[in-house]
Amino acid sequence: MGKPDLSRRKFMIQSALASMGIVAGPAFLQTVRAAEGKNRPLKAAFSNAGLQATWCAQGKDTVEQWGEWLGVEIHWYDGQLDVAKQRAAVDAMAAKDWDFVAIQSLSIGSLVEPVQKMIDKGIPVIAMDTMLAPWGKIKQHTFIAPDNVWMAEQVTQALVDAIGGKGNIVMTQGSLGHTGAQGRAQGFYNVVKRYPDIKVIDESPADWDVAKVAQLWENLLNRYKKIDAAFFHNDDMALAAYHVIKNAGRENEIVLGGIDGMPPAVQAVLDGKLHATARNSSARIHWGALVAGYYAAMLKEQPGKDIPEFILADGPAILPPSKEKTDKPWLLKGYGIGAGPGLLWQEKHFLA
Amino acid sequence: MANEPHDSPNPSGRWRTFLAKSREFAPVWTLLALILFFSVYSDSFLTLENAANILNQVALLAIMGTGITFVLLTAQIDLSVSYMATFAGVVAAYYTAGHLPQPWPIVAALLAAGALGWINGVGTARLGIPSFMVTLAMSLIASGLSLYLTRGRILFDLPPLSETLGSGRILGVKWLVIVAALTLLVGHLVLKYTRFGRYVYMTGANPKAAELAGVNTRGVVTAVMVIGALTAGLAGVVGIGRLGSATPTAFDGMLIDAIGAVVLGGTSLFGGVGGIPQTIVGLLILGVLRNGLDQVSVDIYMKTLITGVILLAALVFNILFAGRKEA
Amino acid sequence: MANEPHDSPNPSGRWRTFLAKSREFAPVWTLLALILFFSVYSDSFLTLENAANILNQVALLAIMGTGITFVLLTAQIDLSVSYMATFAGVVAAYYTAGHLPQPWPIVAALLAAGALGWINGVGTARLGIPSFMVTLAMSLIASGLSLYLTRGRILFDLPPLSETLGSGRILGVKWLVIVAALTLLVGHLVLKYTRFGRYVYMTGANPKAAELAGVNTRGVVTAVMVIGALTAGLAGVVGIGRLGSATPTAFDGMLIDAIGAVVLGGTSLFGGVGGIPQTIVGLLILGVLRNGLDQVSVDIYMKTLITGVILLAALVFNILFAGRKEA
Amino acid sequence: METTAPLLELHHVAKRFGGIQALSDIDFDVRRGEVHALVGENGAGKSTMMKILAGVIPDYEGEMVWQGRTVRLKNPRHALDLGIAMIHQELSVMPELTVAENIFLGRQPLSGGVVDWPRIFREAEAILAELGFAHVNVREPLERYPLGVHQLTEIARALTSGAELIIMDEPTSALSPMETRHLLELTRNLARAGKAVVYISHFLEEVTWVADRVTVLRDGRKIATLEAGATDKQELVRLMLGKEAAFFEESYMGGRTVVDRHAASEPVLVVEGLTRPRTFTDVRLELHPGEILGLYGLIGSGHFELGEAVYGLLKPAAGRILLEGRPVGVGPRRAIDRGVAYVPPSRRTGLFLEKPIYQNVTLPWLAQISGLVPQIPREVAVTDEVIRRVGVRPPDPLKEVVFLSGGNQQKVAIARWLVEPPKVFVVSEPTRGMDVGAKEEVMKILRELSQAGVGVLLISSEPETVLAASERILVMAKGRIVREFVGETVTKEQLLHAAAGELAEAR
Ligand SMILES: Nc1ncnc2c1ncn2[C@@H]1O[C@H](COP(=O)(O)OP(=O)(O)OP(=O)(O)O)[C@@H](O)[C@H]1O
Ligand SMILES: Nc1ncnc2c1ncn2[C@@H]1O[C@H](COP(=O)(O)OP(=O)(O)OP(=O)(O)O)[C@@H](O)[C@H]1O
Ligand SMILES: [Mg+2]
Ligand SMILES: [Mg+2]
Repeated sequence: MGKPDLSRRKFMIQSALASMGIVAGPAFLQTVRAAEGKNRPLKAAFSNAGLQATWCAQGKDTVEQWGEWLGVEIHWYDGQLDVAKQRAAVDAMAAKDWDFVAIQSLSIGSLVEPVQKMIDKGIPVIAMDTMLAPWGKIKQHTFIAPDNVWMAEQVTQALVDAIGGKGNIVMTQGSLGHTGAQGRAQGFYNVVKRYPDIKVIDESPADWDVAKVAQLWENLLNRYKKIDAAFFHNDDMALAAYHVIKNAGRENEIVLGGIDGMPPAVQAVLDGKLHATARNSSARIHWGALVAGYYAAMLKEQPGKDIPEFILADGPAILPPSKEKTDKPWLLKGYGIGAGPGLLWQEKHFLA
Repeated sequence: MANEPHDSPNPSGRWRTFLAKSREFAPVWTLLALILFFSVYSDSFLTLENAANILNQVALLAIMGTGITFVLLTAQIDLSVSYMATFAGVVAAYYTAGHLPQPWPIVAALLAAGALGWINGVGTARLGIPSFMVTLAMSLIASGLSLYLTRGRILFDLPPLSETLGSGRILGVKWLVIVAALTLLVGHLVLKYTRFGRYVYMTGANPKAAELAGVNTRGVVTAVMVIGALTAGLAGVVGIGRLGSATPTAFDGMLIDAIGAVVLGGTSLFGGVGGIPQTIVGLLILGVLRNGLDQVSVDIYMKTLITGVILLAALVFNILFAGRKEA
Repeated sequence: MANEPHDSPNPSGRWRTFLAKSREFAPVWTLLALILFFSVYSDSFLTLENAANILNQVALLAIMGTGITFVLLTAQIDLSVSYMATFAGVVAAYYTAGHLPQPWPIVAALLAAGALGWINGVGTARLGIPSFMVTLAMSLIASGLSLYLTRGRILFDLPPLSETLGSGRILGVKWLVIVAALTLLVGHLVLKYTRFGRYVYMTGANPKAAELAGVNTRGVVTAVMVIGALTAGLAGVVGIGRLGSATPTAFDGMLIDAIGAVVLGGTSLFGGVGGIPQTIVGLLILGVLRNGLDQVSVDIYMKTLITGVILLAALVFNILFAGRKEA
Repeated sequence: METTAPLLELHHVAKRFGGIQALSDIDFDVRRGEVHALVGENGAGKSTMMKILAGVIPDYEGEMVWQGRTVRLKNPRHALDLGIAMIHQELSVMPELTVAENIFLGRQPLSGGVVDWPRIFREAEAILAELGFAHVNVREPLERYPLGVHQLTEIARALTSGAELIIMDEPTSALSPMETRHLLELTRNLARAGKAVVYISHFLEEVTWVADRVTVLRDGRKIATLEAGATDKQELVRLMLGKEAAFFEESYMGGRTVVDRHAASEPVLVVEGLTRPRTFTDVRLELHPGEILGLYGLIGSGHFELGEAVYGLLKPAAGRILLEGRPVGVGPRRAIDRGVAYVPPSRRTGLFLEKPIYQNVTLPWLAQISGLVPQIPREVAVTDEVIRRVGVRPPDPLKEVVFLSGGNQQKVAIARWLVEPPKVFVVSEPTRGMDVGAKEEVMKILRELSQAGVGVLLISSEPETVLAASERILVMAKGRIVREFVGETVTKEQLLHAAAGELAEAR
């Protein structure tokens, strides 16, 4: 990818700020420009759950692109999907000096000590996706995250609508100990409990493991002759299950929904394989963290004063284009077109 | 060990033979007991469809397990098999996405796995590094290569052959099951009816004596590590077809189950004892256990616990039939 | 094995002694080489602070590794240690949240781990089930219990003692490191300077001969499995203090590193050879390797790969010093 | 006699292990059609020399000539390919595999490219029948059979290998006299058929009977090569030891007079009606303090198992074992604490080869020697004393057992029980693999122990061993005690007769 020209870069920054709900006054822009001129690249450290996960990989690419645009040197500390390994990585991170750091914790509370050490050194620490510690236990700079409950509610609602409010539904969970999964389960229940004719027939966890999903779903297909809908805690699991379901020739019977809105899943929605996914914007959270860190480092934004303690990285459910034909498209969700293609474009350009 | 008294308390020849046989077949009784157990507790368990299901589910483990049987028979271990499977799957998908003509992506995948297996073998047999450590390092290398090739993404372009073998059917039977059965069969024939197979047993039973009998034990160990890697690679190539995608961690989690199934069947970690028939029984025990628990309704928070308890019960049951062995 | 020729090419006595010594200390040279390597490639590596960091990071592994050393010395294995650690941490937090007065939650955690270890021991030593399988089942049981107690939630109420030992300092040194050092020390003294320790080695070297010499080998194996579980429990109780919470999978991922560190140091999986000093070196090698790679800038997608390659290089390096052993 | 050129020659061969010069400047040759015996003390270097011939030790000094061509063997396969097969002193069998497969280790016959199992079983049965072991089921794992069968499979393996040169390193150490006799005849037949055999044994009778020539080694040097017909045992012993020596086999050659001097005293050990299926039936015996009771039987007659039962290793189905009037109970620990000591028939079973001698010796006595905390210097001092008493060479308590020669390993197994003299000493095959000098030393030790009041149960399948020290002799066959010799003169032939009835003949 070639270097974008200056005006485009400005556009990017502005749209970034706008979409984060921060009113960017001219004074701010002036300072930002001045900072650009300063020529000292910022040094930032990021840690994520594990690059084996598509969501994290997408975030890393985003941060690197935006870091290049903003002149921030990024150092990556991979958690390798293992609490102890992430702790060691963040311990190593804390032994160095940074302009700011951003961390997606694998497990709430497991990184408190090194994070506290960095905060004590005056380094702004931005939490991404998962809380670093229960509220109040740590003075992080801000927390940028999706709303798991809400995303799950949207997708579940879409599934329930699609099957007409009654039938057998399956929820395939992530790992039971994962707070994101717990939020998604909560959102699922919030919706289904309002429909007495919906029966939850299975809610086994598959630990985010696609091989386990295949196994579990072969068994479910055998055990239940009628499954109307299935909600998955992420898209990877939904797509793996789709494959098994299709092999069993039951893809028309079961309506599937996932969460994350990663490109393959969005494409699957467009192709009609999945009925819905929710945008859990990896790119958005990551560049959001980068920009927040940038402001903290360059303009000394103070936590709780200049920047709120929580920034929602919201995302709508991605549904297929409406089948209704109407000359009043403004009355339909997403103008009847569906958010998919637009989202794909944004993802390709590290925006969402 | 020599001259050790053997406790065969019964004098009658026929009864003794029966007992000895039933001891040898202890895992089979355990398997039957498990099947009985789940048949009582679930009405969807004992169906033809579910039997087919169980076979599908153990098929990948069976392919890997064939290689692992060879490895364990020589008293080595391979902790890298599941990561090799993932890696081979990634390679096959990566080159398919890169438009290498078929079937070269699959050939590349198997070659790549074989090459890593050869390094395992050289490290173990020539350099004398404990296979536990070489293959541990190799698991990092294979897993690292998967991550590096995919850069964390999921690959959806698969070789058509993988798709067919992983998801297709022929005459109503899954190709996957046929591939697994053939792999086991070839493994069995090699172990039982070729000199190489006998060398594998000899090397595991007493490496020093095998060497004195003229066996190139280093060569055998090297070959066995390559076989372990190749079957893992095959499992990966077929497995991506089953999952419909290649992810950078797709089969990583199968390691313990794959080795566990082989050991459960009765192949010793200390070499020389066991074989493919044993591995098949072990695979089925594990397959029935995992499948059965999906067929009964249990509190999801208790499922792992119950799996563990039933597995432990099965092991104890096994011993009741087999009689106590050396600790 | 007997009468095997040994290649000591050099006739001079002193030089031979030196060589022999350097062979025994091969892992130490490997460790030094790794330290040198990272010192050259990173300026933040060779600092006092980072040294302290490495010690912190291997402390939990060291506590578990002490027990694993006992287990491996008797030619057994314990695949449940890391799950036991998680379980003990969960128990301690669970009863703290349940307002059991201190220090009873910690006592309960250790007792619970010890009890599971005892089951491991009975299954292995009395019933003769391969320890690989018993402890595999036990890993599911321990893990299932953790999940069941927490119902998947994270527990934040920790015993104050856990918090102190896990995160506190005394005279600038982390309690965690002190606990680890003491565990290793006690382990070393027991292995080297008690009768029981000698029994552990002899049981691993030749169980039949040990039995003939009057050693209660079943008792030794049972005891060793309990020790493995207790140190794992201790690691869990201290570990939750380090992490600030107890999650139902907190330490599960440490299994391979914990066993790997012990084997890396030179303790044999086949029993009778090794000890705590070896384990310490193995722990440090692993700690330096993992930490060092966090200190140098590498393409993060290559990190796992590089870790594997350096580990493999270290193993080969080790062998160059130690001379080839039996495959 | 230079009818044929030597099949194999060694010129100036030397080998050292670390500080030990195991062989120096050896010249040696074997011809087709001869049995060439090799004798020497324990540790003289016999096995080392043969391992060089068999490709097991590839790094040595000097030259080896095979059929006129200089060769340097790389590994055992190389030797086998040339036509050199060896029966190893340390059994190299695979107990988990079937008897048949053990015989065809490494050269399983093929038919159509696959292993020909029927042929393996057929030929295995044939060769075992020829060796007088028709009752062995070749389809069973070897581990179900006693040590003698293990040794036999190795012999059968070498015999069927088609090799030109067959090396036998103490092939008869676990065989009974009849089996030995079979083997010796087979060996002669091999030579007659044009093969060459190198035969190592500590039984000089066997040597003089079977060999055409005898080479004597001492301290790694060749002392002499003699025509077997022109020498005798006395001369061989003198050459082996380098001095005239009391030669213990002589002490009973005319038969041994056994006298029961202890019948009046309270027995220290009483076995009453001991029965165990397939092992022994209604065994009764009494052992008195200060007595050496010989228990003779052919392999498989249950006498070794009786020893195990006394030590608490085997639980009888019926009957009692009383030590000083009380049951000994189960398990070695209790037996040791009550004053029972036990040496198993196979040294591999009882020793920790990779561990230093002192740890092997002191393991049963850790509590007594140093309490809860082992004190190594005291252990070493205690060990030093006992291994000197039995004459372990080299007498270095810190040396690992694996580096000792076979006979010296056996001495370590005995030395362990001299730390605290037991009340009852059960020794199975105490002199297996020992040279004549060492055998006499062990017998001396047993006699000394008995004079100090220890009751010794001397169990063996070698008549010489039983005759060498026993004051009373019991003979077991098929799990029963069939004969007691007391107060009479017993000969080897009588023992064999008693043990095997009409089968027995002097070899
Ligand atoms: N692998 C080895 N390492 C060190 N020393 C050895 C080794 N093998 C043999 N020796 C030593 O070499 C010498 C000769 O041993 P060897 O086994 O050849 O004796 P041997 O004549 O066969 O005795 P025996 O009659 O007891 O079997 C002994 O001193 C022995 O301790
Ligand atoms: N791996 C082996 N090692 C040694 N002997 C073997 C081995 N496998 C089979 N045998 C022996 O070969 C004999 C014939 O084997 P074969 O497999 O033809 O018959 P089998 O006893 O019916 O076995 P199976 O039913 O398992 O095929 C058996 O009696 C067995 O003892
Ligand atoms: Mg058959
Ligand atoms: Mg010898």
